Amino acid sequence: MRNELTWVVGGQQGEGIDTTGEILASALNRLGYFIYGYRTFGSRIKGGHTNYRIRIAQRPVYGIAPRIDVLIAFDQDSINRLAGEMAPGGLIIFNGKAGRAKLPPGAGDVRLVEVPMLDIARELGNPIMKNMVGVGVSAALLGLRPEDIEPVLDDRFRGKGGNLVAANKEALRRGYEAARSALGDTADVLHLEPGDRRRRYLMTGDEAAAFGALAAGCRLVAAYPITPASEIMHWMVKKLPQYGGVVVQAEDEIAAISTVVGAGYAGVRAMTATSGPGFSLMQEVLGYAGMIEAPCVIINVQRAGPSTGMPTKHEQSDLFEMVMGSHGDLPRIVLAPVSIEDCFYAAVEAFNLADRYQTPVIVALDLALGLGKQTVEDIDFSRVKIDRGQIALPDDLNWDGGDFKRYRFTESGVSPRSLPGMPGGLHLATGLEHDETGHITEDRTNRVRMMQKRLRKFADIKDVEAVRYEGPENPHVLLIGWGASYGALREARERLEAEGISTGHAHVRLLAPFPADEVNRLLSRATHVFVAENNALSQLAALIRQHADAADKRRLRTINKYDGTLFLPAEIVEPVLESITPVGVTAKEVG
Amino acid sequence: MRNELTWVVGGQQGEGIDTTGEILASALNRLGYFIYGYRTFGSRIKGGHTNYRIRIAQRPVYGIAPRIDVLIAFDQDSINRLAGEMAPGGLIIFNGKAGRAKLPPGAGDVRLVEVPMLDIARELGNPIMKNMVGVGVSAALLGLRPEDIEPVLDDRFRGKGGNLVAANKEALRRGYEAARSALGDTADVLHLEPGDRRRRYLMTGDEAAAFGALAAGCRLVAAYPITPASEIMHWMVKKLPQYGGVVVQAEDEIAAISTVVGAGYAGVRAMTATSGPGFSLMQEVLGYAGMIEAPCVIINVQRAGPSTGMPTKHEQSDLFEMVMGSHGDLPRIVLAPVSIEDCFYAAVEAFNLADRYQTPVIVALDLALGLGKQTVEDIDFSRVKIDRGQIALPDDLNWDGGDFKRYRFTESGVSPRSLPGMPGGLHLATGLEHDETGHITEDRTNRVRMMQKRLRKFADIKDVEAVRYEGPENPHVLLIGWGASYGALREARERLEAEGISTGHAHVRLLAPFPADEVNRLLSRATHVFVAENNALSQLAALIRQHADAADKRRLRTINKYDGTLFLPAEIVEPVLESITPVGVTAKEVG
Amino acid sequence: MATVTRTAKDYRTSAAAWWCPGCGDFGVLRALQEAAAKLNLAPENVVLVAGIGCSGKIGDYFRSYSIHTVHGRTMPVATGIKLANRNLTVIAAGGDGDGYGIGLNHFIHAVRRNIDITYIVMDNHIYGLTKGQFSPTSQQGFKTTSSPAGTADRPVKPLQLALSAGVTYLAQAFSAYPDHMAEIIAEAIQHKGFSLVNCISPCVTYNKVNTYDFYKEHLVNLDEDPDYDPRNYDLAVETVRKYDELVIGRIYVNDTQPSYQDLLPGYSKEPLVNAKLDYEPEHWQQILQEFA
Amino acid sequence: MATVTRTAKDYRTSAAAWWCPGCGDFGVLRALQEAAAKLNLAPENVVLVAGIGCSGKIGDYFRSYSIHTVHGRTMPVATGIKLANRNLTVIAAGGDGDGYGIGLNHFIHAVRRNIDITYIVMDNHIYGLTKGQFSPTSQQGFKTTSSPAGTADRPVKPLQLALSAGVTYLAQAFSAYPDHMAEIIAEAIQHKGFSLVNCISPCVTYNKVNTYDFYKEHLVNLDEDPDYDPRNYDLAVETVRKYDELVIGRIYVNDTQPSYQDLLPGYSKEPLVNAKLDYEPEHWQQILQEFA
Ligand SMILES: Cc1ncc(C[n+]2csc(CCOP(=O)(O)OP(=O)(O)O)c2C)c(N)n1
Ligand SMILES: Cc1ncc(C[n+]2csc(CCOP(=O)(O)OP(=O)(O)O)c2C)c(N)n1
Ligand code: SF4
Ligand code: SF4
Ligand SMILES: [Mg+2]
Ligand SMILES: [Mg+2]
Repeated sequence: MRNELTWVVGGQQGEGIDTTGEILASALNRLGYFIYGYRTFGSRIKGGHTNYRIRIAQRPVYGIAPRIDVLIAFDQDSINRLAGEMAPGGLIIFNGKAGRAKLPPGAGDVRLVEVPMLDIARELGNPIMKNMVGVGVSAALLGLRPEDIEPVLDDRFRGKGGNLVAANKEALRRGYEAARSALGDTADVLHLEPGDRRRRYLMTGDEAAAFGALAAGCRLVAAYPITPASEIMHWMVKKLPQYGGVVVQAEDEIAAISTVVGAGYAGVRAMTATSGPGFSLMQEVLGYAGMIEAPCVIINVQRAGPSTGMPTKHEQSDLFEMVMGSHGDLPRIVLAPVSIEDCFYAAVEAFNLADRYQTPVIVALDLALGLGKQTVEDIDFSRVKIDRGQIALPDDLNWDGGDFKRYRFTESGVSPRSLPGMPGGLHLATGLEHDETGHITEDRTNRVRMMQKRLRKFADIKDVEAVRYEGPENPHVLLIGWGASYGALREARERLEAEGISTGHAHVRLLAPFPADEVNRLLSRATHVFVAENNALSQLAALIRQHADAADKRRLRTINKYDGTLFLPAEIVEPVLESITPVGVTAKEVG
Repeated sequence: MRNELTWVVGGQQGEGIDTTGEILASALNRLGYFIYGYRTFGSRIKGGHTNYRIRIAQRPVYGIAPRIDVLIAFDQDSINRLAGEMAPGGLIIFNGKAGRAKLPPGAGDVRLVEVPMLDIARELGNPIMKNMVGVGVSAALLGLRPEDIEPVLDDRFRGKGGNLVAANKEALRRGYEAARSALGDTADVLHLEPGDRRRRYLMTGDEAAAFGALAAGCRLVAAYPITPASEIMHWMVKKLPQYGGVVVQAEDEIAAISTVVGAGYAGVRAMTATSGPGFSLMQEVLGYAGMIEAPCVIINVQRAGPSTGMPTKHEQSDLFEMVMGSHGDLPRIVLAPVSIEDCFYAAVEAFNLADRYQTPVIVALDLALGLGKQTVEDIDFSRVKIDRGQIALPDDLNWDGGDFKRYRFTESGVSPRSLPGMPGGLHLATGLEHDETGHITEDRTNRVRMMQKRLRKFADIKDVEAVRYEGPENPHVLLIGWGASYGALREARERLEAEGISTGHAHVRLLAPFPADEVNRLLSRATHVFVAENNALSQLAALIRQHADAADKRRLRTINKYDGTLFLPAEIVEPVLESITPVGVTAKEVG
Repeated sequence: MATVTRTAKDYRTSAAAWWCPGCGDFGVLRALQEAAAKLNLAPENVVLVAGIGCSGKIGDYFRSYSIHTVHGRTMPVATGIKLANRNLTVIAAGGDGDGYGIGLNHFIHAVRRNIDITYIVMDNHIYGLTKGQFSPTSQQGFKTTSSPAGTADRPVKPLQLALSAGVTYLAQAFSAYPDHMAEIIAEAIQHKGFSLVNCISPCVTYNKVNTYDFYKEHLVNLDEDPDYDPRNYDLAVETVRKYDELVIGRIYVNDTQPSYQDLLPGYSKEPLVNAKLDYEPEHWQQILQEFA
Repeated sequence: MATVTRTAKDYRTSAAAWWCPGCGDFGVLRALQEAAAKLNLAPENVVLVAGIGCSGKIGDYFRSYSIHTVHGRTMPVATGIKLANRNLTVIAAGGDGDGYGIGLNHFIHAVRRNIDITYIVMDNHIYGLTKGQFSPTSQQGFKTTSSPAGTADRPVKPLQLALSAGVTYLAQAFSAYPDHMAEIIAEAIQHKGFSLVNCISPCVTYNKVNTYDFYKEHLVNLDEDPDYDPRNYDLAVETVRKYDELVIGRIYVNDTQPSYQDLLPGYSKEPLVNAKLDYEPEHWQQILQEFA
């Protein structure tokens, strides 16, 4: 019986492979397992390899595991690609006639069993049912019963015709039986310890962020479709109409952010969601939002760049642009959630910060956070507090018809804003430099004061969790990362600690304004520091060096991965061990 | 008799004030003086204050001087704005009736003389001639004769009707005489030492950069008008047709850079010129150029940001975006010329680097460099060597119809490119990740190799002047700057040396890839380091800290100015003196 | 409040208009102020969304809520504002470069969505603020600083484009006739759906071709033609083409098309800015169950 | 060289087309290959400029110089290439989202410049590659992942827009009839000036409304109408509107307009890529004197 296990299904795109994964994940979630689900797919609609990987555990898991225990392979290609990742003693279920499948050379100690899943589905009259047969097979392998899965089918296919539910249940059962008869009890070692059947939730980071935005009072989304951010718009367009809100599918990303800024200026909480190419297009208007001090939220779900890059692959390489893009001296807030659950909270926070500081706020997701699926224990909705910041009250407004000082010089730098429709609050909002009333001016003294006003608004925000730190006060090794690498770094820390190396893990959550003091303090207490990130230019390390004196090159080493996949814990542990052991240093110094 | 002197003319926009300045500057240039001319203007067409400032010297000058010796004021507003900058004993010539002009309180030891320049022009039948009258007045003050100016009038008004030349000469003479009679010899102290009448050239940085581009073989310009970069397009559109070339005024900046990338891909040296807002719009296509490895040149003439900011005001605040904008890990080259003359050479270099490394190259000007006018001794055209980099020769190409390896993995990272039209060179150029032949792939190994190929192409270019350094080996004080601050820093260094403080001046010319070793070496040899820049976020200092270990916060101090005007030498000298003297530290630590 | 009557003066700000003497934009400003007075609009319920250009400065001179966008983005900013508060009168104004050059894509898409905003283009056939380069509406062969030998580009035809994009209110007016312009702008504001008023607004400084005199000579006023029916789309297309767009008056009016706001599923009938944001945790708990 | 005759096969690359079985884009690819063969174009003298989308992948399958731009920018990239080497045959191809959504501004401006390129829009009324959101040409009320309750937006009308922008060659073709499409594409390529071939190219995966059957039933072939005269602009406008754009064949052809390249002052008659770049220092010294 297993406490933890990784199951994968692989096949061709457009054949419903995802469904297999999603149904199994849902069922497992309901049975009380903790899930981390991750889809590998390509930028095409039908054909080409895809796989869905589920890590199943009895305790929370935050990332993928290195080894596959069970692989349901709908084609030889899936075996070729994944056999190398199989755990010793792992099991591959191959769809098809006996003797047809081949293990690639060097696949090691792996058992290959053939179950004609497609044929069974054909017998049932619908080849696409092979996916449900695959779910049945999986249930058998993992020691579940068809009844454990059926409620998910009820929910999923209900209302799409009674036939469909029954047909799917039949496929499920047939798969289950086929596996039982092919394997007998020879695979019972793969059975899972029973789950606790507690109610938990399974969601992607895109969904969590969208949900957070909705709960935070976001009522307008303007966006342009792009992988891997479209799901945010899709979720919102199902919900917003119930709240009177609106989703505008804009003609491009420039229009999207402009619409959001217009709505934000007029007092509605609004956001856009995009990925690298779209985010690059938004740079000019991002600066504009900063200049007119309009609250707005931009979710950037990063993917592999530069340019169109690898649209369906994970990367964390937009940090520079998020923190330092757009021309001129532009302050902005950049929040990077550390987990799928945190995407919810970060989205809520983003709207509050945007209103409180009257500024654009960027929420930095990455593909693995956005599309990865994870068990969330619960969401604490009492933490959803809506703070609209300083909106002018009637008494603040100039009823005498004089100009309202929309950009009043205040100590905090934040000035109460009026919204269109408020008598007495008339003013000009312009991206040109302006005086307190908004009128355009190039007066030198005003310029300096207005710049300083904008710069001081949130130079030292205190009300944000800036770094999530786990570990001892003065660790020998400090691991630093951001975004979806949280899981790998967390496990790497556990392993290093298990090896007797005192290790800390700092996950940077606030990228701008950068928490220089906090990071500097952490750096100065550690002996060895490693920054692990999914990019080639060590962008987080560069940012740290920009701000923290304790970050000299010799001490700050970087671990980079930019092949489109997530870190595995070993990919952190190994370079750390190699480089802190006197013999041979391989982790790269910051270049 | 004076070796050096600052002359200013001030009045309302749209009334020809510039002409006064330009004609006088031209004449002085021909007489053998060194000129630095700088226009202050606003973002409107007619009305509003404008002034034209000329620093006149017997040795090269690189920036403005703090004090005005002669002011020709066409209105009271000019006096109000500029009287405070007058040198002791300075002279203001006011246009108008005696007794009308007022010196603002505290103007100090300034002499105000009234000459009815407009009335004289009216008498001559054309009020706009007041500018020429003003030139005549100025000639008298500076000890020049009308004949010294007349050749400029001949050149300027020739072909626009013989009448015009004669009328202007008459106005010039009348102004000259009016000033002589108003002043007698009481202002002879302002007369200039005679110039050496050697042939020298007066140009703006925009012109120098455009000229450099033309000489480098740029044959296509696609641009969208924007202050202060439009002049580059204007100059090119006059010249390119003579070389068969073309200027496309695009519908927006995205189209402009896309057209340039298309032309660069097809083998024509092409560029665009823009300023902050346009540069922000170009971010996506900038990354695309990097990904398809298309050579292209972007001149970004910076102005005060963020957003529309102050379009006619100087700033150096696009450094972050130029060096770190666009999503993904995008290598690019950023060159910042150190003087107006250097704009020529940097443009030539940019085209060679773009071709040699098959990459976008950004030439970073700022408003003061772009629109400032300076005497250039000569241009060494023998330095214009055109290096088209690796263009495939027929033998490299695949005549068998197989795929050409456009993106061949080479040691240098640069792969010979084929141009459309070359048989055997067919390939796909795409912003998606691709293999050596250009076909789209997400293969992990290929991805990493392709990223590394792009990143290593010019990670350590050696063939560029990266830092211009002037001063002793181990200075007590090191001043660091970039762009148009060269003049102020150079003079500041001279003054500090004169005070007995050993001072070095490093002007960073290559912003990306950053010359880390060179800068680190300079930093580590100095006791105090000051980075002076025209922005609020200390962007160069941040970049230095990112790359150089010797740049700890305590040692690296920043001097920032962001009111839209250039540094004056004293604005560098004073904080340096204050902060290296034990009592009281005012220069700001990097934040 | 309902008894206040306003005059054009009520829409003047303290800022002095800096346009060159004689600039057509003065006429547009005046017409807009008069139109607002005619409709007795409360300034606080009007948002003027201005572009970047000489024209865009109108935002500093018209007294209302006023927002000056970046170059070319009036349409999506106005869309965001209108959707945020459908009770506001949202008027966009900007130059021909702003609207038909860099901003043309947004313009066409705003037209086809038929969002209820009024767009006033101050068309001077030139880039004024950047000192006289040719614009998308400049005629072919036009000589400017960026086309010293004359342009190669054929001009865009804004009226024809708007018609083919499905505009529901289209008119053209001329700065020299601000009263007529005011009348049209007032009508356009009242139109439910997207309205375009292309205002011919000569640039006296940089455009020596498209002058007041030229237009006075050539413009045909459709409002004075009893045979012209602005509800006839085909006639509009034909007429605009026949006169090479040198017409003023109501060109096309269609009030049978619902506007974008009325078609958006679930979109609040009340101003969205007043929507309830705070819900009890229980409410969100229910939604959370969808993830179980 | 002149004696080589090519067949469609000569324009196939080694990459296998990954479109979904039945995708309309196969038909467009085949038609383009046949058109190229018909004209016997040397692949090295052709540049295919592709957009981003399912459609844009055509650049990987058509054997020629091929450049895949970023989303929406085929027009200006193609313009740069054509101006760099006027002897090349420059063909742009991309989706309806690419061309009429994000890229619409560039499209209109390319049309009005009449630059000599051929633009093939693979119009499936959907965003295919991003998995089925509505596109600018989707009909009003269309239900998709991004419009589960149906769209509020009215569609753009590409043919009408192109006509009003002054297109000089306009045709529409249908993927189900690749021979007809090939004929048209070949003609469009030969046209001097801008040519648009809007190719109706059904998405069998995400668009269940604009299907092959729908089009087979509704499309009217103007080429088969002896009374239709594609040189008559007014007739073209009227016809396209009458059939709500559901026509195929030559819609409008005007070969009296010089193309952009022929109007650009001083622009080299020879390919610009071959222009002399190196001049003696003396030459530049002369220009330097202008600054004296
Ligand atoms: C992105 C961007 N590009 C360029 C500019 C420079 N710019 C300011 S106004 C303008 C065009 C003005 O033309 P138009 O819109 O016709 O307005 P007009 O001045 O003629 O009223 C341009 C190109 C800018 N502000 N932003
Ligand atoms: C700037 C940018 N925004 C968004 C995307 C994502 N994207 C890729 S293809 C596409 C649209 C595809 O639609 P269409 O052009 O009609 O092509 P089709 O797939 O239907 O052939 C989008 C939005 C992108 N690549 N770049
Ligand atoms: S330049 Fe032209 S458009 Fe601008 S204010 Fe002057 S007249 Fe008007
Ligand atoms: S999704 Fe549609 S457009 Fe894309 S390949 Fe499949 S059928 Fe063609
Ligand atoms: Mg204009
Ligand atoms: Mg499409």
